[in-house]
Amino acid sequence: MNWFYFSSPSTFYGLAGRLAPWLFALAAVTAAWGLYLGLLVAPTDAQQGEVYRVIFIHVPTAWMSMFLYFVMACYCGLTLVFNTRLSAMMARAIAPTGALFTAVALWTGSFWGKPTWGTYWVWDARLTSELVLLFLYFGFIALSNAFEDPRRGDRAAALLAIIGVVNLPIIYFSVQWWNTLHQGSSVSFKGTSMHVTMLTGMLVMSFSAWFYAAGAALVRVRSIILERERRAHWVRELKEG
Amino acid sequence: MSAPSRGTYSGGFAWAMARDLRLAWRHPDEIILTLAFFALVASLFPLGIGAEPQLLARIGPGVIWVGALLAAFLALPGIFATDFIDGSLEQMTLSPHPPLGWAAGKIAAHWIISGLPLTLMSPLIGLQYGLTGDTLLVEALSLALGTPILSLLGGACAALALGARGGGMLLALLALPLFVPVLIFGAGAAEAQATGLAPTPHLSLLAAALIAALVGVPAAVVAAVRISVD
Amino acid sequence: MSAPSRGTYSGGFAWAMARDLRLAWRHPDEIILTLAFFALVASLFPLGIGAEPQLLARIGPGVIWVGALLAAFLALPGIFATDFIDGSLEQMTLSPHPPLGWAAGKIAAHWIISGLPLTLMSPLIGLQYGLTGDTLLVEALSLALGTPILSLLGGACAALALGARGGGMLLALLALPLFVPVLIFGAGAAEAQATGLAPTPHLSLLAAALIAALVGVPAAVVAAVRISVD
Amino acid sequence: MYWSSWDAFWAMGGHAFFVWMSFGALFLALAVELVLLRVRRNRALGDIEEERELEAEN
Amino acid sequence: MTEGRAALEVRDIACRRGPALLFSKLDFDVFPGELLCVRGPNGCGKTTLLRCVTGLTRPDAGRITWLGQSVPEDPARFRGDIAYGGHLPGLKDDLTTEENLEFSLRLRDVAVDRDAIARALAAVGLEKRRRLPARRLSAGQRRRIGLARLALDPALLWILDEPLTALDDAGQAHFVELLDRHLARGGLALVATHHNLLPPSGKVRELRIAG
Amino acid sequence: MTEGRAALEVRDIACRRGPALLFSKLDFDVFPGELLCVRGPNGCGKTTLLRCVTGLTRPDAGRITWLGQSVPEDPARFRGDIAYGGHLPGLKDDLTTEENLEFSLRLRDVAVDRDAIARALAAVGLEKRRRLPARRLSAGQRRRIGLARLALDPALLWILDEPLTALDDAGQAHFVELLDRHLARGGLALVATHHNLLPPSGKVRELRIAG
Ligand code: HEM
Ligand SMILES: Nc1ncnc2c1ncn2[C@@H]1O[C@H](COP(=O)(O)OP(=O)(O)OP(=O)(O)O)[C@@H](O)[C@H]1O
Ligand SMILES: Nc1ncnc2c1ncn2[C@@H]1O[C@H](COP(=O)(O)OP(=O)(O)OP(=O)(O)O)[C@@H](O)[C@H]1O
Ligand SMILES: [Mg+2]
Ligand SMILES: [Mg+2]
Repeated sequence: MNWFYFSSPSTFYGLAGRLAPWLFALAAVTAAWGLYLGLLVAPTDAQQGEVYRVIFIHVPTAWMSMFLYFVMACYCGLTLVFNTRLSAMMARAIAPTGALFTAVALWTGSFWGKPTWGTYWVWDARLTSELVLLFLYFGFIALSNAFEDPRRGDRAAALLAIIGVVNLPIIYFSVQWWNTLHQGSSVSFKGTSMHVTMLTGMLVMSFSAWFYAAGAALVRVRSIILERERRAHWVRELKEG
Repeated sequence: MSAPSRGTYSGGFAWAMARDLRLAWRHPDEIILTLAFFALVASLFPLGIGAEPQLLARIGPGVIWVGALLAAFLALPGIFATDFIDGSLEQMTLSPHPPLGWAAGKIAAHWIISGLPLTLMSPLIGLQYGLTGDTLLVEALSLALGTPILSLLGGACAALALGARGGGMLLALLALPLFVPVLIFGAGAAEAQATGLAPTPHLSLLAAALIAALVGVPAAVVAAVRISVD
Repeated sequence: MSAPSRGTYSGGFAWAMARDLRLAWRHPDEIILTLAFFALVASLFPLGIGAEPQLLARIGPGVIWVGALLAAFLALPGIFATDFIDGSLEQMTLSPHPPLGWAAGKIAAHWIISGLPLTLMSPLIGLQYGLTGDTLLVEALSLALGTPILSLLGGACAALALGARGGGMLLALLALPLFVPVLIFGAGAAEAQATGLAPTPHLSLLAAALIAALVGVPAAVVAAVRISVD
Repeated sequence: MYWSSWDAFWAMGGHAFFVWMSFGALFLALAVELVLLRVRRNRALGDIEEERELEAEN
Repeated sequence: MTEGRAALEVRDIACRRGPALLFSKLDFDVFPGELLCVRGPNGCGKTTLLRCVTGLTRPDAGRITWLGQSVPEDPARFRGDIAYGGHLPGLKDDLTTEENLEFSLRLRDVAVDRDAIARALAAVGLEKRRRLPARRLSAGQRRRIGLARLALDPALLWILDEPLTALDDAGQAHFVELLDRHLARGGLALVATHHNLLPPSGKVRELRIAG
Repeated sequence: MTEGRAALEVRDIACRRGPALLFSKLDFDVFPGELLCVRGPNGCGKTTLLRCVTGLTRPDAGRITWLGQSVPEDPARFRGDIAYGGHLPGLKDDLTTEENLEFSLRLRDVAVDRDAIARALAAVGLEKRRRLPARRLSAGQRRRIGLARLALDPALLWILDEPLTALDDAGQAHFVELLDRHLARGGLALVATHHNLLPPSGKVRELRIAG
């Protein structure tokens, strides 16, 4: 596959338009399957009772919040090093969805915390660093839109995103580094301590979140391309045809 | 006509230090203002939450750190924003001195003007909160290690926000989340000491972070300034 | 040539409101930034102090008030400073509209942009600190009464600090001590409620202070602007 | 199927509030995002139209 | 209108800055239909003089009379009659060209309709930049907003500091035309400038401040 | 010095701002001893062009060569050779006239002694304002600090935006004299201005940007 061919906004616009519906369809199918497993099939948790079912959205969204930030930072690296236009647009397209997943992870975590820990919020390292992640997303969005010249916003925000990557290991390892209320990793390479249905449900939901995020980012990047390339020839012809 | 200068790192560093310190010295009241702000924030708390001695001693280290952090934050526009508005930053980027030199010089000057006086003043505030001997010392030490990190990170954010709309608030959104880890370890050190634990793990983490920031951040600042003058 | 206009109070008020709200609306993200700053400051404390629920519920009202106060403070330069720098303030003082009108309009716009959203947002932060039902309500009420006072007093200080060196810090030194009484009564109200006492004395004191400020401060602002443009 | 009845399902063992607030928030958020995506796309297309008119004007 | 007698009378005005006495015992009148050019080398005090007349700066001594009435007695009336353009433009970078013009006229309590604004902007060549935030404008385009404002403001007395700065030849010609029309209608102008201003039909006098 | 061939070569430079194409496919050379005046109506893109040449703004297309070497290859060398004066003065209001001049020269890595500074300030008529903070200076006096800087900076290429703004006749004559000396020494100048610049001994060419 010729990457350079697709790294031009005009060709990528078409590619994204063709991919997005498929991604959304896959997201819907996997979501239906995952919710079926999680809500209808999986047995209850011995300690927590039924609240634990929040796990089927809490963990996928929490993972996604970090993963999307990582992907966004990679695009930002491309922006700074190669000065490519498309990578900056992709980073901008990912940020709102990343912020959304972060907010949902925080929200679901809080509503899980109330019955299990007895409080909506504690200031422990995991929760706090996740909150910082939300602010980093906000900062990225605000900074990228704070300039008259979008190219300048791209580069400034890219630098911020890269500086903020430091936060990712802090979120991930906070449960090990500090003594936290939040529970540690139960999914690891050594095997897991979970019921198989639960695990499958969680993984299926994670794939669903991934498909959704990819679809949403591609749809958004199409709008961004149109906004930016408003004056380009191919955009003009696009509408006329 | 003489051969053109190519500039030097040290030349840029010395230039920026000398100029920014001269500017600060022209109005020494600004340093006093930084300190006054610090003292004010620190005294707002007892007013806001009541003044039971145990409670105060308990929250003392944290409040001092938050106060120092906010004071350092408020001084941030002095690093680049004023130079951006009056056109000095343009002249700096067109200078033959490499940007790494003068950017580092400006950050160092910022620390001398804001972080250093805050550190020196912290024991006084600590006494007001009923902190004692060793805790005061650890608090000051943590500030001495932590405030340069604040200046460095803050400098990078200030450079990024140049020319952006949203001014102080945008800067807050960028800088404060990055300050958070520094705050946690800094306040943690004094608190550990106060509760009888060893503060060394926190302090060595701060020291490590300082070294990392010293190595990494100036380059980021230069990149940010480049983006901003464009 | 037509008869010269002598201007009106309402004309000046409407002009200033419309303009400043238009400017704010041009960048709605700035209001969001104010809120983000509020949330950030409120989150700094648990990080610095530690996160025991009782302690947090105890200091919650105070922290929320301090956060609101600092956020309102950071928005102060928007009232007069930017207009001073670009020459708009000169034009305003030379306008036929009497200064009392537009000065009041600018302060009202400032409150709508900063104080109002803070008030609306405060219950969310309160929840994070574990405050409950009635306390949240009283806290919001105290902010609704208190933040306009902050805007008024802050406006007067911002006008005084115009053109003075030291910028933000000087403003802090002027404004924050004036804010202190507001803080005490504001935080006191929610705290009284939390500890089972009646919040009404605090709230009625705040209301009285608000009325006094509404009557007295705008004239002071006008005097301060006159001094600054000279 | 794990549940004995739909009522039991909706009750979630007494934790209905917490579970459904979580799931509800997620789906609400996704719905809002999808709407915003649509709005943004329409606005982008509208802007292009406007631009073209402006250009025709000049 | 009080034709024949001076509308603006300035008597015995003096201003010192630090150790330097910029001017003192300065007397001058401006009559309807007349342009008074304030001239002198850099730093002689032209800007300071204009600001003293408007009331922005307090002179060390002096009396100013407007239409026969001492200004401090009724400053609001005087303010209603003057249009001041100083070194600072008074534009908001975030508002568009159009909005800037509209708000500056409303501040002067001048009733404006959108058409008049559009026409005035077209006359200074900004019709295509109507919707552009002022920060994007070039130095000369920013100044041209000021010209459009003068064209729409019925103020009797113009007090302008270096009005020709940054304007190209067409812009300068446009300003002279506006000025000429203003004077022909019986307006007054007090202008500090280093350029030569020769409105064809107006009376011009010079006030020289020694360096 | 590479006499005879162009020291500054600009090829095929283009810049668009929003929907407007300011200029494109612009080619020009500047030879040692030559002044290139950039001219055109307000808003045509003179400032933008100068900023593109210095590297402060990124053009949409174009190559710039300095003394036979592409600028992006060795930007430090180019920066060492140019003295830029833009719309913004780059003065610190809180530093004195003298300090401002001294720091701006040190930033250009020009070795300065106090006497030379005093003499340059005297030449622009600021000897009595040496110790005054720049915020107190008049518009023209601030500009004159820039003239003093040009007199002391050995930079080969001057890039100046509206250098005559706010200067009185004596100030303008002084600038022309400085420019003439610079050109006579083999210096180059790229100047955007609405004034007529006629340095007696230098070669002058014009670059016109359409409006
Ligand atoms: C607002 C509060 C919360 C936040 C911000 C939060 C954040 C996160 C994050 C970022 C992860 C993914 C990181 C990883 O996989 O190690 C995660 C995973 C997880 N969270 Fe939370 N969480 C919150 C509350 C809770 C609560 C209350 C519970 C349950 C009592 C919980 C249980 C879990 C579990 C079981 C995982 C999966 C861990 C694994 O298997 O790897 N979380 N959370
Ligand atoms: N504190 C002070 N001490 C000495 N001189 C001062 C002080 N403050 C201001 N000045 C001088 O007062 C004068 C103010 O001049 P003003 O700005 O009115 O000049 P101007 O005629 O408008 O000049 P330009 O043509 O340059 O605009 C300047 O010469 C300035 O140096
Ligand atoms: N986003 C934008 N959309 C449309 N036009 C723009 C935009 N940004 C800048 N411009 C235009 O670009 C031009 C920039 O011109 P520049 O400042 O280089 O002009 P100049 O030749 O220096 O003018 P002057 O003689 O007034 O100093 C202006 O005409 C401005 O209106
Ligand atoms: Mg002047
Ligand atoms: Mg220009």
